[in-house]
Amino acid sequence: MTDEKCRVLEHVDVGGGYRRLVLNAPNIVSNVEAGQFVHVRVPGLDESSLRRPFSVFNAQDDRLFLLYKEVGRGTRVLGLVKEGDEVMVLGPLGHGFPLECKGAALLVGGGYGVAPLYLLARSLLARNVGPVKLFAGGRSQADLLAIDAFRELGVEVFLATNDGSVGEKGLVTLPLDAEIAKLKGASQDFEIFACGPDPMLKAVAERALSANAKGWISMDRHMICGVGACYACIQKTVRGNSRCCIEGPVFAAGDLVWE
Amino acid sequence: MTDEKCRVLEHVDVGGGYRRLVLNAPNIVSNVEAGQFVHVRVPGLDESSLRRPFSVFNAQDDRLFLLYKEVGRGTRVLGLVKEGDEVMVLGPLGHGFPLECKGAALLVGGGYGVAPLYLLARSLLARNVGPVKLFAGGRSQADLLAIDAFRELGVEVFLATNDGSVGEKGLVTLPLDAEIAKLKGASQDFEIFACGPDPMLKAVAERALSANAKGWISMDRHMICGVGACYACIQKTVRGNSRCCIEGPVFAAGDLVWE
Amino acid sequence: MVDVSVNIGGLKMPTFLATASGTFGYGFEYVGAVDYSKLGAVTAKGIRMEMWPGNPMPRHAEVPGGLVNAIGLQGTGVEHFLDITVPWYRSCVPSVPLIANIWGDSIESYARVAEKMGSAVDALEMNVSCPNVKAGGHTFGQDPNVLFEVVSAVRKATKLPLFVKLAPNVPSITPYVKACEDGGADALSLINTIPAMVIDIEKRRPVLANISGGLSGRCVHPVAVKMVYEAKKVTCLPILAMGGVYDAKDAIELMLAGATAVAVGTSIFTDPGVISSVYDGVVDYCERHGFAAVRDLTGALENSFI
Amino acid sequence: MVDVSVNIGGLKMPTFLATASGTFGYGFEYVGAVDYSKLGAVTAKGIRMEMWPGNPMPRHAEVPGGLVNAIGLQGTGVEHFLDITVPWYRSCVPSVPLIANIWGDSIESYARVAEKMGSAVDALEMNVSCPNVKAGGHTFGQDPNVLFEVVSAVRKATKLPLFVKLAPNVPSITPYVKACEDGGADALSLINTIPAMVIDIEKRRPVLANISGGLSGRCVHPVAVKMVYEAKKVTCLPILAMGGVYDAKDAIELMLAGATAVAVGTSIFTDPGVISSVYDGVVDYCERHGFAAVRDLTGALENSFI
Repeated sequence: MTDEKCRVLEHVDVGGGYRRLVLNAPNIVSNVEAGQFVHVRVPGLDESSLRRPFSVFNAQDDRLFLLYKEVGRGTRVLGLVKEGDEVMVLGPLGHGFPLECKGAALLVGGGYGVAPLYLLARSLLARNVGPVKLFAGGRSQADLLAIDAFRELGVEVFLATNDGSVGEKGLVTLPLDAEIAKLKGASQDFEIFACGPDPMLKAVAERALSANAKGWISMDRHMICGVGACYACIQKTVRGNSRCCIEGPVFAAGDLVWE
Repeated sequence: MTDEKCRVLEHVDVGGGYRRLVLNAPNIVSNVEAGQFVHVRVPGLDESSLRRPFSVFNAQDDRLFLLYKEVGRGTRVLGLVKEGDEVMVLGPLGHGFPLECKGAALLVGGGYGVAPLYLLARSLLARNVGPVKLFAGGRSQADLLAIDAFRELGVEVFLATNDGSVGEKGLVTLPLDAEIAKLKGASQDFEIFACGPDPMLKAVAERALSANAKGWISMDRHMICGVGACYACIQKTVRGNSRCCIEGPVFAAGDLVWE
Repeated sequence: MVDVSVNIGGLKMPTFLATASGTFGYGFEYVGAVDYSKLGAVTAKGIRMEMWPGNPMPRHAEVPGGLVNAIGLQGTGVEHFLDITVPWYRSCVPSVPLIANIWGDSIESYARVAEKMGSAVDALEMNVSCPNVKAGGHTFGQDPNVLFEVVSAVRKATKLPLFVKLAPNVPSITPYVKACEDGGADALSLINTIPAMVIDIEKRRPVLANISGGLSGRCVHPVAVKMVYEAKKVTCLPILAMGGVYDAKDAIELMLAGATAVAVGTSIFTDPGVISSVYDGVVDYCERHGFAAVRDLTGALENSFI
Repeated sequence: MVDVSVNIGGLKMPTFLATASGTFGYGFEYVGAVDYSKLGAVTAKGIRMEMWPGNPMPRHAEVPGGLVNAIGLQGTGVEHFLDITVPWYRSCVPSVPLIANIWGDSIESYARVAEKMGSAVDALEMNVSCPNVKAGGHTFGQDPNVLFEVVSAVRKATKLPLFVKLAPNVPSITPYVKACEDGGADALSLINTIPAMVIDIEKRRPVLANISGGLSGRCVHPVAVKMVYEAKKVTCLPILAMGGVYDAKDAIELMLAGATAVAVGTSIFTDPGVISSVYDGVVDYCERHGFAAVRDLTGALENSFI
């Protein structure tokens, strides 16, 4: 883990309120694992503002890719950062996804929850694990991000939107349930990897547990330090109050205690 | 007095760390008198930062001219304001220079202390008062501001610099004393109008008093409210603790109590 | 139409929004820059019996998120206040009630200035954070027993609605609130500034001539919310809340925590328009959330937190 | 070469700079992001006898200029601390002294955890701002008599340098300082967080699950300077100062006000590099102003203000 001064290589609006931020971050890129995150000091926020955590979307050739949505003051101000600016990035942080997947890897993302799943897909495929399938859900078509990038990796993609603007109309658990049924019918092993809003994660975790499959759930919590020092980003688990930033953000589905 | 939303018409570096800011401010321009000031909410400072007061350099055709030096955080951040930006300007504020000048008007400015003297010169000349003479001092040539503008008004200009880079080498009181001696020798009336650093103001006030001439001294104090509400910008006077923002910034030389 | 009026300790305020003492002069200085129709009361700068010169300069220091001041209660004394200041205020601002903030250096001097005020103003607010000369510089407000005494003495001297402004630097507000209740106060003003100090490290001396001062501004807001919430739990006295109100959200937080009315203060220095924006924002909030009257916001947290 | 070492209440710190409890975990979490050679001590997160789960979520709210937190002292208990945490810290950070911050819910439990610490750590810091279950939620630190008792009890239980961390929300720090002196403390830690509260106006409930929390961050700095200055006037106990230290200027102000050493805290969250920048800036200041040792900054205001 280092606090790396990173130059902004690209910062573009990708529609729907989402942006892609590409940083030159050789130290972090050479160490990051799928599911880990970075903690960004947002230039333009006053100097005493807290950092903001972001999942790592991709890391390749010294370049760190973040995919984020404007959801508050921090991300709104981050949106003003321009190519050539310098940003302090602490990372890589937290425990990511395990890559010893047996059978099919079902990646489930809600909205910008797909962010950590792209590097995961790449990492799994690099280990010849799979097949890797993506289930992406969102309110509308604009909330389904980077789908083509997944397809280019050779990932089979299943989509669902609340408004039916693309894919199945409804929750992402619709296509997921169908696939689980198919795999179980064929007695095939699978593991589930998920990131997204809490209700989706809870639903996915329940499916993993009831299918007796491994489920890996990446939790999104407000953080202060990002390194395990402050104990602000707590998730209840079977081991008590765990820190999302260090015991997580990825937890085994069976370890999570939902409130 | 109004809090006027003003568009920036021009904002240029005039050398030596000084800048000219021109604002569209029809309300303030139509009411301002020489020696008054405006209280500026600096865009870019966080929203709870105090305003910064600036003398009015000129006011003409809806345009308000400020001449200022970067001396701290407020003026540094103000320097980032760009043409087309909007700035909240409270004014006009305070009591300016009286214009019933008998005899010669000796205007004495130190550094950006010339700022309120330009509108004063224009106002005096418009009343056919005079002659108007400017005595401008500074550390070096770069600290002598807007001299040509005064000359274009027909003001006779006397310069002094600490380093002798232009005008007399020494304090601005050198040419001032010579002029006072000349006027007294000729039994001519005069009044002195001054703005600049405290030691200069004190020296000028003493000269006015010992010459039995009227002296009008514009004090520069850190301010909070600018309108007489907070009592932070106190100058000791024969009437007790007076507020520079409302009893001042221009005081009669004989009223000031120097500490 | 949301009803914006409130009655706080017998003072009828046409709106819920006041100005905090020391931040709005004697009420008329901001004419031209402020929409007075949105104000429910003006609290004047502190007044004692006699003229008082205040502290030497410098009197203030800007700090990140706030302002440290030690103006030192400069004022012309109560006679000038009644003869000149109040009539001038009434002529400039005919429709906004005036709260006089009073102080003294002895219990007797508090009572005298309160009595002298008669009914020339609409309410009194006691500043009890100034030193009691008999108690070696301790403030009247830091000891609940002394606080009770000074409030009782002022209560006997005035029939006006009586506010007591309390300091936030206490372990628990409860004994102070009780002292105000027992002394006969009609309302509480919360909070005064937080004791603070700034040092010029190049000169190696305090920035303020008074050495230390009081911290106000945006950053004290969460401290004010806490104090109002704690006070409301132990008293039925209505609360006029102030402390870092820069926008409508800040004001609404204080009202939900238990305040009946809210004052803007240090924020006025940056933006006199804060009076309009806070007023408009609170009214808009009431409309959006179905509150027929601003007074219904007082203490209107979800049941479990009341 | 400026001598950066200080001795504070018997604790030899290789540098004048520490970390504040609760902001730096158990000292090893920031390895890789912090230059530990610039630290004179690490103060670990609060530890009591038994495991403690801390507060429910949410545990923090960002506010302008600061942070309100109610983590609630989550911790694994002293045995795990001594068996696992301290050895791991010593292996990761071999050369920086470790101060254990301790707390309890009774006077006896404070003494027990202090005794249990033995000499495994280099000093103890008492958090006296947690509730005394016997006193209905009042904190140990809010009553000078109780404070004296708990400090005395811990003093008897340990030979380690003993720091007591005091709360800033008091009318006068003097009786609390005296209680620490009389109880046998070796040093004071000033200041703890300021009680504060944030309300979500859309949900009409407190943001923190604990309802209220403690304010820290840049904005509390002038409050810390004032408290250190006031404490220094009445005690010879050395002071470890913390509260809003974001740059070297902030640290120097606290030392000029009377602190022997300074801790960074909330600022680390934004910038772990603050440890280097504060250290470097203080050393540079000493060089520029001709101070041979950082310890010479302590109370080094111009004569008239001492």
